[in-house]
Amino acid sequence: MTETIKAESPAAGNGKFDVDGLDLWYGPAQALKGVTMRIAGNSITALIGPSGCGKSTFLRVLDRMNDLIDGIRIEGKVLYDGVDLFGQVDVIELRKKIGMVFQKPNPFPMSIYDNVAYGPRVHGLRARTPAERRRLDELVEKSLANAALLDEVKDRLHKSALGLSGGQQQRLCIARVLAVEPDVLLMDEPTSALDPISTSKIEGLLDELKKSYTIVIVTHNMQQAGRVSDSTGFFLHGELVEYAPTKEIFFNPRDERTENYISGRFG
Amino acid sequence: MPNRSVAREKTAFGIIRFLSVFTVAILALIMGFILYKGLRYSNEVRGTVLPYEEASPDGLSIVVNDREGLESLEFPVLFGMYTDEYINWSKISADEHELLPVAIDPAAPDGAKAERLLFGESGRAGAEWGSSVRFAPDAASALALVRATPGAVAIVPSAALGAAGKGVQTLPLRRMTLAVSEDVVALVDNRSVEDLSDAAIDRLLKGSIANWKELGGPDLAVSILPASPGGMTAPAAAIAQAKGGVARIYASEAQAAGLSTLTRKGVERGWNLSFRYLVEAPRLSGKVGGISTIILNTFFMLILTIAMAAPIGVAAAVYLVEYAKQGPLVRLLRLGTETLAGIPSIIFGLFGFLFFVDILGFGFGLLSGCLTLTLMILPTIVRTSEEALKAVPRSLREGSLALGATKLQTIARVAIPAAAPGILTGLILGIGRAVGETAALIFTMGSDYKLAKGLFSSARALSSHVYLLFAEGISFDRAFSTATVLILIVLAFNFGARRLVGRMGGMK
Amino acid sequence: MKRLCSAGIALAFSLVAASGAFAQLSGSFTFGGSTTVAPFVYAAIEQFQKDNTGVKISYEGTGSGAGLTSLAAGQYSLAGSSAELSADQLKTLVPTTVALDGLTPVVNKSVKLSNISKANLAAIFTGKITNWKELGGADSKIVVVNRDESSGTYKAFWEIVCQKDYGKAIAYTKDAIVAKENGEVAAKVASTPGSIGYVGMAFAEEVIKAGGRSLMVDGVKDTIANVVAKKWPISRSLYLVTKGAPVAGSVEKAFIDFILSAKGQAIVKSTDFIPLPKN
Amino acid sequence: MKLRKSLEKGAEGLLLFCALLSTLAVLFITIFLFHRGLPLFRKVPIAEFLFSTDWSPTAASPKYGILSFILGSFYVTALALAFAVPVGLAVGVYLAELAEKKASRAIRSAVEILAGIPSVVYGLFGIAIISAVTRTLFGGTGYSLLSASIVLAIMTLPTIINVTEVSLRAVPHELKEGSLALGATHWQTIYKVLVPTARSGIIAGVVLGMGRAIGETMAVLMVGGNAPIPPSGLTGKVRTLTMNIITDMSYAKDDHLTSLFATGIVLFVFILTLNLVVQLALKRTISSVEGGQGA
Repeated sequence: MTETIKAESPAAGNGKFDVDGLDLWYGPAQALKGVTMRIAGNSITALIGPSGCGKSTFLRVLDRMNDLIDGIRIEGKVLYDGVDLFGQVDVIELRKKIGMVFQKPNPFPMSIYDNVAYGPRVHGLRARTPAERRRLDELVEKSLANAALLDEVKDRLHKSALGLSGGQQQRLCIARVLAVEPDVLLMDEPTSALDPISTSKIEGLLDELKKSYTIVIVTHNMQQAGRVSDSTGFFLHGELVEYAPTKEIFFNPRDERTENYISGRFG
Repeated sequence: MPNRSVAREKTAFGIIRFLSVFTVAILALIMGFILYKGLRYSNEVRGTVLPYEEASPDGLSIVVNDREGLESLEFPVLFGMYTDEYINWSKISADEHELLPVAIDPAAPDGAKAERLLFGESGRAGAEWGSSVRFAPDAASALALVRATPGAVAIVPSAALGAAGKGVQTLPLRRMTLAVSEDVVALVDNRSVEDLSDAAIDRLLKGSIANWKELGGPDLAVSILPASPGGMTAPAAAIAQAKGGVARIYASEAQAAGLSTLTRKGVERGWNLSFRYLVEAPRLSGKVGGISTIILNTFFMLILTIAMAAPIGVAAAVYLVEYAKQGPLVRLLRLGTETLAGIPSIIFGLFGFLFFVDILGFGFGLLSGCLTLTLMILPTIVRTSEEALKAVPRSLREGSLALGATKLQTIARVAIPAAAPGILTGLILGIGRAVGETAALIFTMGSDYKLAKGLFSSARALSSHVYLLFAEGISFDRAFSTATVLILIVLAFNFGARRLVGRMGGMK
Repeated sequence: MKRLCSAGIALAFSLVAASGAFAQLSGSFTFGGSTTVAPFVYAAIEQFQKDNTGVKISYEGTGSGAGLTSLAAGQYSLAGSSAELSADQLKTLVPTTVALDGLTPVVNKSVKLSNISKANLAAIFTGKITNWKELGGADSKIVVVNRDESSGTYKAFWEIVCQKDYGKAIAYTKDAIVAKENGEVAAKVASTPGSIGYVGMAFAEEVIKAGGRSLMVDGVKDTIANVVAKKWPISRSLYLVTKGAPVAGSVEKAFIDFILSAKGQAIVKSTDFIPLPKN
Repeated sequence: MKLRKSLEKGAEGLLLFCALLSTLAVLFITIFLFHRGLPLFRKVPIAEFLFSTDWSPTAASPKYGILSFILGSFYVTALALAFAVPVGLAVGVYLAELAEKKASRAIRSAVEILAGIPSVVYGLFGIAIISAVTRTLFGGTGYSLLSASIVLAIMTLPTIINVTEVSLRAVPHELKEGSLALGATHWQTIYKVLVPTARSGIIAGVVLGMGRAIGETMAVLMVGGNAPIPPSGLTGKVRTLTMNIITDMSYAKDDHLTSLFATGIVLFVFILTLNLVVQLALKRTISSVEGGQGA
């Protein structure tokens, strides 16, 4: 069954991520069971499914954020641009290329400017000379602009980021990721803590970002998945039940479980 | 039924409210008491001379180079100065200069007058000038000597002061005593006339007291002897011969005639804590001078202790929160920290004394003291820092790591800054404990009240100073004023910390 | 130029010679004896060694009796003693008084007595007399304030006051407030009705300030003058003893002279003993 | 990358070392204390040391019995807790349940300041005020078991108040609401639901205070009376283990000094035992709070 999905996945051939038979255990509990999927570049892939289905866990595998958790065990293969994620990979370099936005906005308790400049700084960008400083300023402004936040905050770049509204904070977190100039954006339910207006702003932003980034977004808001994504994967109990172009999943699901979920019978 | 439980609730809450207010009241009592004793002193004084000052006794003036806070001079002190009882001013005033008693040559008329002032009209009665007395040929040279020598005192004719009296200060003399005949002070059942308050002296001299029994003396009628015509004092011989006799007489005369004198008791009150006390260096174990060097030593101690304890404590907390995996190691580390926190300061004192002072050979000094204090406050800092780090949301760390920051970068740039208010609270708590510590410091940091010159130099901190001033009987008043300063510093730290943490919290 | 040079060399030589003459005293010496005098002897040795860098002195606190025996036997060249020498000892040994030591009994102001006999003082501190009534005072319990066992004052008071009646083995009453230092005695006596304690004479002043009183003993007042005149019963002279008169030019003589000097007497005072009268 | 890895490893090692320091210190303290104190038992049987009340270290034939001081420490601590626990509980309940914001802020600062007052200052206060008050009310010299206990009670109060408040606040809100919903009064809810639920936390706080009380030196030294005999009653003089150490420490020599370190060992063992009790009690609190949340 997974074979068919893989064969029919929209971006067969040159995926950004090629996942093959991924199993993951938290201690004795298995959270992912034989997930195999190919994620295409410069597209938006949505991962949906009920709470605890493993979609967030899967997303975190792609950034190796699960490394932080004690007692975790991973088997299977994940290739990023053809490179084995669990092989001789420098995690730091990897995370630089693969940015992640979390469910709840998590700005650092520092100024807006410092939040955005944080990534470049930890990667060694110094601002000692005026030229360097100007470069950092430009990078920060560009990132804020790309996250559609610049106009709202340009008068208070050096004020605490904690004074921003929830939606602004989340866009700040996106700007923070963009400032590292990544290749992939992973988003873990980025709008679930936000009001509808903020949500629509971020959704509009995703459309823009798609042009230059590969985006994987976890959501349990199916309308959102339908609105923004190119392809959608449906997770249930740690399994990838169905993975297809978004339209197909929503209008012509092949698996009964997918259909039940989408039509709201459970979850 | 519900009424009863409501009534019971009322009673219970009443008691609880009372006990809460009671706690605040205890604090108010302690603070009020210490502040009051710190700011005001009130001491009993006993002496033989009456509070009757003469600016120019027998036409003479007592001049000193600098009166150093002295208001007047009692005759026994003046007498002691000229008979070798004092070598310096430390027991007389807040001054440490060598004492130089200057007198005009007794062969000169002015000198003879001074000699009579000191040793009595009836001659010198066996008393000898002290060996340290410097004799000057005349008043002018005596004054010049006083002017030039700190710690000098001279007895010169008041008339000689005039222009030559510039640059010196005069002190009034108190030399009036109450002398009694020998039968008055005889011991009856190991008792004798008690020390008299000013009121009692007043009543005695007014004749309101008929029998010495009323004053704790023998059963003997009081007989007040009249003063010689034209004077205030009665002749010594008359007093000696009278039965139950008492009269005013100059101390010098009483002394020369070997008369017993009554003891006067009074109360002396004044301001205790002054600005000078804060800025002057202590002298003579803190009996005179201030506490400036001790305050500085205390700050050195705190800075050094925090400089050692803060990095170690925060690092330990970082390890426990960010690195350690649950298991026997962490349990051991926690057990160690908890145990260290429970060890009483006296044990720390013993250990510091054995290990730092003795075995490592650091001796009594700042370093030994601060190392001991570091161990003492380490658990506080570790625990509060741990709590603060744990309270930093995981999402912040993930946000940083997801940006490609290393673990160390994440800890240093995100976790620790975010936990800073909590960590700071821990540091302040630690400082609070260190600044109030005495038992551990006495055995490790030494008790030199001079400014510490280095890591190995013995240094006294405020809390030890409070204890030593009290225990060694240097001065209770000063123990209280130092305690006041200590408490104010502790309060300032508490208050400052709360402001600081509040402001940092406000940024969030 | 040359002449200047040679003049310089000559000057340097004379300086060396002078300093050599200055450092004549040298060698290692062992003194010993009374533990009472130890505090100021230690302090004095420290200063003396600073002034005479070639000299090394150690002082062993073995007690006055043992110290004098060792001195007579030649193990020490100088002994400290807080005890008077017997007529027998005086035949060969020469004591020099270097300091005085006086203790003052202090009482709370509620105690109306002004005088106490030395024997009664001993009876109080050994627990034989427990009520002021027995001494003609009010009917109130006597609260004894004693010093900590390890202090020299504790031993001195026993030796001077109690030993004559109660023997050498220290047997103070144990039902006593124990104060760690002179100041604590002062504070406790001043604040506790019916209490009696003893302090070094210098500390009586602080007791009085706090509202306590000092007692006459056997009708004598506690003045320094009375100590100096040997009238005060709870006092003693502290001696440095040599075998035969101290020899001029010897380290022993220099050390005794140092303690007798103004500087030495200041050290005596700083360790809370009474310096000798100046003359 | 390699450099960074080794840097991270080195940093971790350094952090581990810092974390180990506390444990090392405890170890060192234990070793040194025992090393210096144990030799006493070559001359004095342990049983005599622990169970004799005859303490005459400077007598011709010295006696080292510290039973009086063990008893002293025990009595003083027990009495201090008897005063401090009810008051501490009441104030803790007040802060957690009753006080309005203003009142609770005032009381909390007062408690904080009480905790910050140095013990020497408590001693001075004890000498001047507490000993005078107990002397007037109960007789005796004023330097007594009672005075020492009162001073200690004030000193341990902040610990007990803080822990009580924290433990009460940790009780899940639902429990309180559940009780109130059943028609219980606020007071019934407090003493039937909240306090029992927070019990082990409160006990841990009390034991913590007990540790402070046993280990306190300066303040009790100044008000305890310090006679080396078993306390004769509430108004009798008392010497605790800590007082015994500090009283003779400055001039003691030889066996006398060793006996002071041996006293330290006894004190140390008491404190360690108490600590273990706290740790166990705390563990139970945590699990009970977690269990409460589950319910």
